[in-house]
Amino acid sequence: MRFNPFVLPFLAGTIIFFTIIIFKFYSWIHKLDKKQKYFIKKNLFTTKTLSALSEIFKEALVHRKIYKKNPLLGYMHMSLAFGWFLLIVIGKAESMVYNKTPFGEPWGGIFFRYFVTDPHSFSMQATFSFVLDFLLLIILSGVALALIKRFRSRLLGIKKTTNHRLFDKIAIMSLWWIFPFRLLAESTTAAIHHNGSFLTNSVGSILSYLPAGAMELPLWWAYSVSLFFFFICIPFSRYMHIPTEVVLILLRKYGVGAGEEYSGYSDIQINSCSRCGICIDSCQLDFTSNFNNVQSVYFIRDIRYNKLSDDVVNNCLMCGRCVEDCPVGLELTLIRQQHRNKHEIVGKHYFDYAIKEENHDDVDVVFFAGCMSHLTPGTIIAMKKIFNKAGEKFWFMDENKGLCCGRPMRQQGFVQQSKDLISKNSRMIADSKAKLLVTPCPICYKSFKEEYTLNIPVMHHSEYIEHLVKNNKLKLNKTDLSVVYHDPCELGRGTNVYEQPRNLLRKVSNLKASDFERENSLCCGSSLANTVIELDVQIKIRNHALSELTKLKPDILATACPLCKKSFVHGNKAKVMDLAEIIAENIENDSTADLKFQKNSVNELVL
Amino acid sequence: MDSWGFSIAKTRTIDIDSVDFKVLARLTDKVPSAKRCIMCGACAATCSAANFVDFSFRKTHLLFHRGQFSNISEELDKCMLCGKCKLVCLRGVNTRAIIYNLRIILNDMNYKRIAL
Amino acid sequence: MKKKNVIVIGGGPAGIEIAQILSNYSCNVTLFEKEPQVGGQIKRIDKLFPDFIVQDEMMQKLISNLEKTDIQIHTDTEIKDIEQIDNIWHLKTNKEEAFTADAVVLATGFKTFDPKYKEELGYGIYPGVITTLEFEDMLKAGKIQTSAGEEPRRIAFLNCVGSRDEKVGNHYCSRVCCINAVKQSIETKELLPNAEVFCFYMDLRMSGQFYEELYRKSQEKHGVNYIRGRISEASSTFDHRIQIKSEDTLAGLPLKMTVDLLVLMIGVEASEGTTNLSAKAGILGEYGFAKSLSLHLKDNLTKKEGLFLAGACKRPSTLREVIADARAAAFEVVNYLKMEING
Amino acid sequence: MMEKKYWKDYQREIADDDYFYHRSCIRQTFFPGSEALFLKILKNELGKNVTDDPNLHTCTGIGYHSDVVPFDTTMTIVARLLSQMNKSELKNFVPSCVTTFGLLSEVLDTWKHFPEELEKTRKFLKEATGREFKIPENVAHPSDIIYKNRKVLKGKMKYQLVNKETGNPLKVVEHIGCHYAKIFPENTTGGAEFPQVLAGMIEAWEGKVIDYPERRHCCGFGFRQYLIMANRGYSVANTKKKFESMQPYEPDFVVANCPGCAMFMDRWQYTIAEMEGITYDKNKRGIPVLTHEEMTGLLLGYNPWDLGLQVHQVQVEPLLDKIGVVYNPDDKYVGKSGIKLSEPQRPKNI
Repeated sequence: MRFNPFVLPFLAGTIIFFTIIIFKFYSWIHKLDKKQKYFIKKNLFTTKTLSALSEIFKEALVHRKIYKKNPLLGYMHMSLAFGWFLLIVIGKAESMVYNKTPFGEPWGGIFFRYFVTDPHSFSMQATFSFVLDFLLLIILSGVALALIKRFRSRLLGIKKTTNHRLFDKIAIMSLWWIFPFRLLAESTTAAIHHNGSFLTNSVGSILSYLPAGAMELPLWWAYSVSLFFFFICIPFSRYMHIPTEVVLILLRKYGVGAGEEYSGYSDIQINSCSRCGICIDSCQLDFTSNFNNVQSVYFIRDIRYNKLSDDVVNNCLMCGRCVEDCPVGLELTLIRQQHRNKHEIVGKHYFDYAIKEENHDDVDVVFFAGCMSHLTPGTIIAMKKIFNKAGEKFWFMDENKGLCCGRPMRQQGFVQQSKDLISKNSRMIADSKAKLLVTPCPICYKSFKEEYTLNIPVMHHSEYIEHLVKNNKLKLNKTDLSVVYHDPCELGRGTNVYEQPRNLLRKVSNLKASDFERENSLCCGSSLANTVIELDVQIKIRNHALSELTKLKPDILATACPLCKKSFVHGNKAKVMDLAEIIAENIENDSTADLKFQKNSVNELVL
Repeated sequence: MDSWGFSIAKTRTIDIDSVDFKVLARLTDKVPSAKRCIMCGACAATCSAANFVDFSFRKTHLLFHRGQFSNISEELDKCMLCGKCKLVCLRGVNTRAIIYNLRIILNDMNYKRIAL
Repeated sequence: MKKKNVIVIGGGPAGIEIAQILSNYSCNVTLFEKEPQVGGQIKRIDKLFPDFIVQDEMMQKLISNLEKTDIQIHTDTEIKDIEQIDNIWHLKTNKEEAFTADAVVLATGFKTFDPKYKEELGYGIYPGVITTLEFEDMLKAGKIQTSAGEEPRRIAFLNCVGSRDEKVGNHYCSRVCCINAVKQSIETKELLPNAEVFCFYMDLRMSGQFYEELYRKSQEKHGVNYIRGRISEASSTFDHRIQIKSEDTLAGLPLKMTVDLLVLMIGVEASEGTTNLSAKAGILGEYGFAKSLSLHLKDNLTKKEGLFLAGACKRPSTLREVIADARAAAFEVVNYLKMEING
Repeated sequence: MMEKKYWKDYQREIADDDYFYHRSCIRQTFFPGSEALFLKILKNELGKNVTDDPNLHTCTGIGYHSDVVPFDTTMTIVARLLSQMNKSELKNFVPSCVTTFGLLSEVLDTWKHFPEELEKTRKFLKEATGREFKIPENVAHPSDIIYKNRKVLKGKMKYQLVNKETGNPLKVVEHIGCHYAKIFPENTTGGAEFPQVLAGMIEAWEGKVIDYPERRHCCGFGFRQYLIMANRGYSVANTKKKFESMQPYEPDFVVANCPGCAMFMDRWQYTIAEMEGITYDKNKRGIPVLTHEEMTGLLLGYNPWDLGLQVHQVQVEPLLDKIGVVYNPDDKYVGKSGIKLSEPQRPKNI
């Protein structure tokens, strides 16, 4: 058993590290609810674990998602994660080949070079040390990039990096020193025994002018101590993300999902956040009105170190842009929603007022306009016209102002009261025996789709119109007007309806693409989810989005949400129309078109 | 003689002297735009809940500013938080945030919800 | 050609402006002012709405223009009698002097309503009840304080005192008090940041340019409270503060509070000079104001040839309107007397 | 700045002599001694000629103000009272009660502005009773008369409104009946805001008038309020508001010139004490309430028990001690015939 006291810090570090994370994982898994545990038991020994392992390889080691978004950043993460992983594995392999038994000293692989100083002690030693030196070089390049990112993040294409907590700082400092110390340690040994390879021998020859013998042991000590510090900091710093993400990928593969209530799974997600700060750049609150302490990275950090304040929880548009960009794929909006539900105030229930039940079994469609659409009557009139033109019999459920769909109430965390609204509306829809529910408002649409349990299909009006056009119940004529389409958050990222509106718009106009299409569409600023920002901030967000959307000077800015429409109209930089209005203006041989859909006359618009 | 057949009528007068302005400040700190409200009633007019039940956000908001906290949380429970009022407010008051914060503030002060 | 004689009655902003303009024309201008010095009612105002310009600097500009001219100015002289005999105007002063002129300009302005008629508000009875002009005096001195010399913790402004009020016969709105109340409330909060300020209004008439923005700023930046309700009674409390009783009509509940200062936004009425001289000259309009020939086209002329009106003697006006009106009146006088501009 | 005395702008003409006294329908039950005392003062102290005609009747005030009696009936009944006065060739009508005074002002003012109403009333009276009537020359309330002769009376007084031990003036809350001052302010001494009738007396007799915020607030009588039990809560609430407002000033006693005000401010203190355990005096007792005649009589040195002070709800002994009135506590419940009557069940804390 080759031993030297300098291995002790490393050993202590690993032992402490493993005990803490095992304890933490156990407590989280234990806190999972029954359904989630059942999923784990069911899928543990199935192919799912294999596909999880492949995803772990692709994501945890290669960081494919970051690579796709930002190659340089991706390489940095890959070099550090994958490089170090290989270093450990190959190091272990080398020590196994040398000891000819898999059960050598645990630290054997790590400090091999110190203990085996004879360069020819076994056959493949040269290739092993070459590979190890090569890996060390790759890792060192990663460390260099990490240093640049920390101080000149713009060079790596990131505007902002997260500011660190104490433990993060200690961990990152120790991480930066581990591999330089290994290089120096191995090189000094190589200077004495020439047991290194291309990298360590050459550095060793440089070091030979120095008293290599005296420096050797302290450097190995430094290497071991930096490993020690890094390992003990991991559980309390952002690097907890390394072990936890592995568990997260496994659980996700097993189908464990996060519900509305906070559970152990949420803890796992929170601890998988590496606080990389990518979500800061995508947050409009940051780059239009520099709110820089509410982004998901800080929100999750505040939860983890339980100093979460109301202003942070509530100051979020819940537009989902950061969820799209998060390399670890955390359900950030859902976690935020879980926290809003925590301090729910269950008020008295008032929505039980008697609304007369109506039977509409002769009707094809229930049309639910939603509260906001009552403030954009253009959309309602257009939809009525479309229904008539398509010969669809419909019941306008909330014609004289019905109940709210319940989603805005839920977003604020008043789950119980939102359930009242949901049950009330569901009963009315069910009683009406209609066959299809259509709504022009993405917020209601997402609510009907995810929070309601209706026995009839639900369609956003874009889907429904496309359905009508497909079954040529509605024929459209094309114009040459240029149109840019804005994806409402709840329609695009919320319920990923991206193509239907575009297909329709291509049929009636020539659709141009803005720089913020589909997933990374910009929020119009009027999101109901944020109860902290005031009108002035909303205007900044809207103006920024509007200037982006009108870069190509489209004749018409189209959207498919009453809230977005109202917000953009107030910005009066472009003629804004709802999808339904545009369609209603372009129905074939329709005499009643009142030519709203035309080039905007100059005085009407202040550009 | 204990039963008089009548009791001394409670005063309906708002006594500004007894209003705790620190509580009011708790709202305006969180929602500064609340101070801009001119009580025009556009919010109450467009309110979806007001179609079904006797609820005026304008009046409830005003009663808070006058320190009459007693059944405000009662009233605000009627709100569906749909946000129409915020959209039509011509003074840019963040009405929805007022409702949300009032429910929290009054809940902290545990104003018991009196049955109407 | 013989120089014409023009008499301007009233040395307020209107009188000063029209006299100074007419002096550039071929005429002798005589200006009469019953107070010891010119300047008129506006002199008591500290800063002007809506842009807080210092009144003294502003008026000094007008007065310095006047001093540059050779106009005879008779201060401390009040015109007692006015009469036209075959289109020559004969005027008698309180010092028994007589003057004649080819044209007379009435620029006798306004006076403020004496709140003693609203006894229930306790003006003159309780020291904490003061008028808007007395409050301006305090602003000029830069120190707002109660009669006992302490800093007031809570101040209430009451609009429409003596305006829009059947009981005192002034049915009209005096136009200037609402915006003045908003201005004074802001000035109060700037001098006393943690004082509580309440404005009681029936309607807040923010009709001028920047008025509404000022109102909004007073709410948002200074936290002034606005209560729609009419203070109907003020009485003194045990600790010599003022208890006011009102109703918050938007809450539909009676309201009372104790304040340290109750500032009455007193309305505008025709000054004695305006009423007497208009009556004597036969051009008396409603509420004692002078009546112009026609509101839109001949607002500076009167029924009597050679008698012109300038400024607030016709109706409550803001300073900006008064100066513009004086310039319009000057044009009418020049036209009437067919005068050329001096070489 | 010097406090302006606006009330001086409101002066009225009060008849000097030859009074035709019209007794009140409820004052005798609330304050039995007051009216007899007033007549005694007029005759013995001031040597005035006053007639106390037994054939008089109600002025219908309470009925009219409670919407029970139509205005025509009221005018005709008032006309009958006037005709009864004309019988004794007297022209100065002196209604004991403030509501009658207010009603008379209202009726006379109506006749002044609407002569046809006057003719109508003459016709009604003629048909009903065959009587004629003339408009009185002057209508004066007893408090006017005492106010007018306050200096003369001061000369005859044994005591003054001064605290015997401390020598400081007594702090007095005066409450003028609304029907006296507020209905026709120009027809009163001092107008509606600062009526001088009682204040004049108090200041003349060395007392100090308290100007508390709710000075002009209703005393809580309010015909329709207290008549119906359902409304009675409002009536008490008003009195409570008034006492809460005057409490910091620590008044020694309240004086009023109207049956309802004196009665209710006195009785409701007991009700408030019983219902809510609140009393408004420094040492947890009530604030005594006197009618203006009782106050005058006390200072003139009459025996308190002859004035009927023992009938008051709030015991008056503390006030008598302050003024220094000599009285025999044991005679409190001795009847006219000298026999000791049974003591009423007195409230424990008023």
